[in-house]
Amino acid sequence: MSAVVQYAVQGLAAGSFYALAALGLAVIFGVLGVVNFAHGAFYMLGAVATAVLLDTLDLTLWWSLLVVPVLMFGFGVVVELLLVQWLLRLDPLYNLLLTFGLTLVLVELVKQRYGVSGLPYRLPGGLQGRVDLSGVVLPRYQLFVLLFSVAVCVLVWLVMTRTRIGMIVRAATEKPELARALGINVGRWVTPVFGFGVALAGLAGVLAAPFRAITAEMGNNFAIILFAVVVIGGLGSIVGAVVAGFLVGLVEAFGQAYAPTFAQILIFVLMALVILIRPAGLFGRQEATT
Amino acid sequence: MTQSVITQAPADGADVAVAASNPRLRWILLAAGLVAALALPWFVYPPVAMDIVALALFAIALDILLGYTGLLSFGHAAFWGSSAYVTGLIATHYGLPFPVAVIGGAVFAMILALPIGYVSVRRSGIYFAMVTLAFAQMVYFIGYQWSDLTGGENGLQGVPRSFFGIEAVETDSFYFYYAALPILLFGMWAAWRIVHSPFGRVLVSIRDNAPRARALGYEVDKYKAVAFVLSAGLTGLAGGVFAISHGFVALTELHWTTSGDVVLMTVLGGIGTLWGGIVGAFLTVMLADYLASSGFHGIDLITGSVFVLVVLLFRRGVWGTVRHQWNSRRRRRTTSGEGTGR
Amino acid sequence: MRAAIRTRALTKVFRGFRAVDEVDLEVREGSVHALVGPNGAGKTTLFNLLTGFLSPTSGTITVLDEDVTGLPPERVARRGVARSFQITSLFDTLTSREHVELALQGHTRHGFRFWRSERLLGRHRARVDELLEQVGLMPLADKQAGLLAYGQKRALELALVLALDPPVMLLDEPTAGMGIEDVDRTIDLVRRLAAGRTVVFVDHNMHVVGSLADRVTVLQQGRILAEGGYDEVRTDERVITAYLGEAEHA
Amino acid sequence: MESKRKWACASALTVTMLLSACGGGGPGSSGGDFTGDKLVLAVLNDQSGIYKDASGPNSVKAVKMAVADYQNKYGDKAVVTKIEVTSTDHQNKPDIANTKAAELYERGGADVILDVPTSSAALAVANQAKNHKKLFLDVSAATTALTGAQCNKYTFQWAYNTYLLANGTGATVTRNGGKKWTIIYPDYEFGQNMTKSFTDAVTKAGGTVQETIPTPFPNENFATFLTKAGSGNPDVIGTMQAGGDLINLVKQFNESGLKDKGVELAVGLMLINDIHSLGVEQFAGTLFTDPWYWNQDPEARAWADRFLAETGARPSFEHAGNYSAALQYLEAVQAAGTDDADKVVANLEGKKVNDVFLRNGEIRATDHSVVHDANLARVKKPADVKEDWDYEEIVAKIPAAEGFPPAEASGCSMKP
Repeated sequence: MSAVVQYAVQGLAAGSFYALAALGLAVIFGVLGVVNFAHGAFYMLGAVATAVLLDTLDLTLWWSLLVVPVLMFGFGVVVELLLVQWLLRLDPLYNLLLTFGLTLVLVELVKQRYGVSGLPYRLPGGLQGRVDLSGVVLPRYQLFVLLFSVAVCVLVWLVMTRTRIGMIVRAATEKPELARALGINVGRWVTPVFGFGVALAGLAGVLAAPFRAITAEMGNNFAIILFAVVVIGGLGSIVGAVVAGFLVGLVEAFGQAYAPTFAQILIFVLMALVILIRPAGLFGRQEATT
Repeated sequence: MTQSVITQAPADGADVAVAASNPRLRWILLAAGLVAALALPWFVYPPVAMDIVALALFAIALDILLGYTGLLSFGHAAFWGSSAYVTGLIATHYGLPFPVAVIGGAVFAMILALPIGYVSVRRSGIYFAMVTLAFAQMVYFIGYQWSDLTGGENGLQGVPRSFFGIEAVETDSFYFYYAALPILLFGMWAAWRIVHSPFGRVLVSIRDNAPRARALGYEVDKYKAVAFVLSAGLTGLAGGVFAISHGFVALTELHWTTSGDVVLMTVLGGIGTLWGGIVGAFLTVMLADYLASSGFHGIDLITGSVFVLVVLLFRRGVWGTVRHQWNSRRRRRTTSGEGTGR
Repeated sequence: MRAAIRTRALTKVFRGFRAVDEVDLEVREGSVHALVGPNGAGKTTLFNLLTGFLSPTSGTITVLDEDVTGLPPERVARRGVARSFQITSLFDTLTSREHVELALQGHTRHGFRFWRSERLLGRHRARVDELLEQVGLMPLADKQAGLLAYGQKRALELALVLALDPPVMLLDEPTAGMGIEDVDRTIDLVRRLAAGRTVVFVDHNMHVVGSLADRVTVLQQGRILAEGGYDEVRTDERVITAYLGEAEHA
Repeated sequence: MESKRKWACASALTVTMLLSACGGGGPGSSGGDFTGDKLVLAVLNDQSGIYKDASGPNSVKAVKMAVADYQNKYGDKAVVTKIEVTSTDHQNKPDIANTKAAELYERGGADVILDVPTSSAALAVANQAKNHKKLFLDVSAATTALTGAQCNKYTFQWAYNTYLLANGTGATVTRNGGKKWTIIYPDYEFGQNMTKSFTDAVTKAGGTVQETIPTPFPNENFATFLTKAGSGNPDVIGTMQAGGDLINLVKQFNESGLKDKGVELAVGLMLINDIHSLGVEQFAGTLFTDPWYWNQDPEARAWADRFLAETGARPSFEHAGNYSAALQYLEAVQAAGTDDADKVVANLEGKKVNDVFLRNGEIRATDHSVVHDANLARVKKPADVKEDWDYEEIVAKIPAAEGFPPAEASGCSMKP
């Protein structure tokens, strides 16, 4: 029994990364209509920045959790202004292709600058060690990741529901026709929202730094699973992205525990099932028939 | 959600029918292309020449979906790679002449495309791209783990090149090129036939405006699925020849980067042009070949930048731009009253 | 006389908003039936429901006594219901001729013939010419739709609907954005086409409604407000109130 | 010449399809002892991808060092004066490796190809070597297939193979007290094979493998697997992960608390460059097989000093392996007096060798596996590191006879 609880918590902790990053992906998609292929690369940059900041400026994880998302926000804004915005009026596939190319460039640049083996990172003392929750022993950091990302998701949710900006973004994401009807000008929020989504991916990267290999390629596989996550959750849905993120984490963990050979395939099977039964995703808005 | 249409704005789209509008030009182009294909191995190392033509068919097959149906498949490596494996397995275990093995591979690719296509075409546009990518990744994992069959990461080695006992073809890649070329040219012809058939007309209408096509009574999903399967079959032909040409199959053929590479070729050459696939494949393969011994390391830096630049600045691609220039010059010369009639 | 279209308690709810609310509509076979109502009354939603582009939240739809509730658009189209679109909806890279050929082929299975030349479509030539002639597009037969003027596009829309030769035609604002001359020409055209068919159309132009419709159904906020002959409806007080409220927008 | 003949043939072919008329044609020999009067050593490896640091450009430099040493040693007596070293980047793509190998043999005048990381690429190159009857000295690829089912007369595996990695670590650690094992391995060919070798080695040395846990590849999250592995209270967790997955696993192992409980981590393959990039802290205490360590003895260290001066880095075993392979090839050419592949192979086969890299080395004739003593190493604690690149403590020697599979067991048959 305690093993099941342990797998569940581990699954949710692994799902935290997906949830945070998918949240960013969903918001970007909602407001810009862009599927950001480079999301995995931004996740990678978040982790690399964390490692580099520790190495050069001795910034610990606590600082990185603050600083890196801000940096990534700035980077996202630059990317949006320099590249993404020029294609917003065209078919969204062009931005998919653009961000795909951007991914190749970013990964290669990191490889050239920081090598292929990866970067070192040390966990701050306060987060080392384990906690014992009545028989279920968990690394303290894993628990931290889980609680922290749930807190971030809740915070984002509060911003989305309680602030004017949040309402606008949510309206644009989930009810575009309503946003249009209300005459909300989403235009000036496009750039900051892209930055915000990138910052979330970067934040997931910061959280990954102490626990995962920080390499140029770390975002590649992550991005593909992320796509499965948002297809499962429904691209137009903020809640869907978060829930599907945690769900995929759970599927992964239990798959690994009980059917390791099929753990990775399971996620894609789940995706196929969702498409067959609910094409718009678990929480997706039913599109007008294509 | 706007319907996904990866074409130019209508005013630019005006050249789509033009290649067909000048039959003489078309014959000249065809003849030139054929001569180029026959002459290629004299100027390029024959195995590299084979790669170019095989990848050109791959890009063309992708263009049936991307350029003519408006579907971006980011998972075509699944068909390319699985056909390569099946071709390799048939050639290895049954010792059949390679064209037979290649056809076997292509048939398998089509069979694989059936369920994947059935599920994927339920989503269009961006979703389609993501879903195909995810499925291809699934196929990749299966290839990785089923090492009894695929050889895992060691690859399927020692695929023979059996061809009716004709030794020149079996051992010399120069002659092999000419033996395999007809298969690939057939594939290209088939792609051209599909695009310029009643079926192709429906595909274009789906690309331009799927709801309208439905209102005309067309079962859009079925058409998309058939296009998907046909595209997978042609991709399979190319992948099979590629496997025989190299004499082995590696897992990279199933990897998503292979899907990305072929999308690049298609976009670079020009979406919705067919000829663009050939141009794109030529440029991409020659670049990789050149970089291998150039001392510059970091091919993705170039590939990625090219992608970004093409998408930002030359969305017509190389061939598309050339054709556009040609047509606008021609339009200026002829009087507008003639229209673009055929 | 049997009903070409009959709906029973047809309802469509979008996230709590009842766009079409318990509508019982009956369109007699062979009649020309107009749907009118202020913006947001649910006319286009109703059209989308009737043609399968939306599936209803509840209620049923029958076309010529056959249940078509929940069928996809292409199946509804094959049951003999053809529609035009309010916002011009064409294939930008195809020529007018190619459009009509495509529409003529829609009924057949020939669309799957990927091994044949598209010249096969030339078999429809006579009929294509006839249809293009009818809507006055013959001189522009080989021009790409994306390059046509607005009125020409509307005409091509009609040609497409005609090509399907449907027992039931649904026209969504056939005269929207047209100049007076074009409007009159279109009225003539629709009147000619209506012979032997059932036509349902939406239009804001009361002149069009008045000259074409045998019967008029007035929708408001997703419900049927009134129904009857044109003159009957025109003088209905509820309708006047509804339209007066709308007047400043009109 | 050759191309003219082809031109004529192919022109005929395009017209009449007289395919069979144009067969045959041997390699164009210039008549001397050396084709083109020179010797070409072609290094074909990954200069840009994940194998760049461990081998990559510095392997080319190592080969150049070998050429210089050969020329210094023989001076005027060298049988060939013109020696070229070329470098080709296979971009970690097996297709490109394959095509480039053929091109190097056919058109680049290459007498030998060296290195070639990634097993699928190396196996393809081995095939090209066989077809072109030219040499291939594999250094970086570890698959046992090269000296087993897919061995051939012209291919040698110089530095190591998966059997060595598994057997060395498995047997030695068990003998040193780690009796109860749990193995975590990536579920693909390499991982499956190594797990088999590992299990054999552990059992033979008197230990038990309680559980083997397959994992997906690539994989970021090992928490579940580690929980499972830890539940059996093993002495040692053996892992066959490599690259980024290995780092993922080690990081998560460190946090899992298993280390504090005294569970050791034994790794199949680890490269000194990984330790260098990531710091010893993460890996401290980890056991692994190192076929060669730059500070294992004064001779190795002396060469490593030269290498450092040349490249600015300490050599990995792959760099040293490339040096050794190039040097022994040149020695064999010197002895044979020609670059004729068959004669060079005859000279190499069965030779007992000692050099900077090979200790008690033997170039086995039966399967062309170059066997030699290797090391079981432990990653040092940060406090014990005395200089840059001083990361390993040699725990035990793994004698050649134990580290490598017996020749009879290889399944290699040289007959074409």
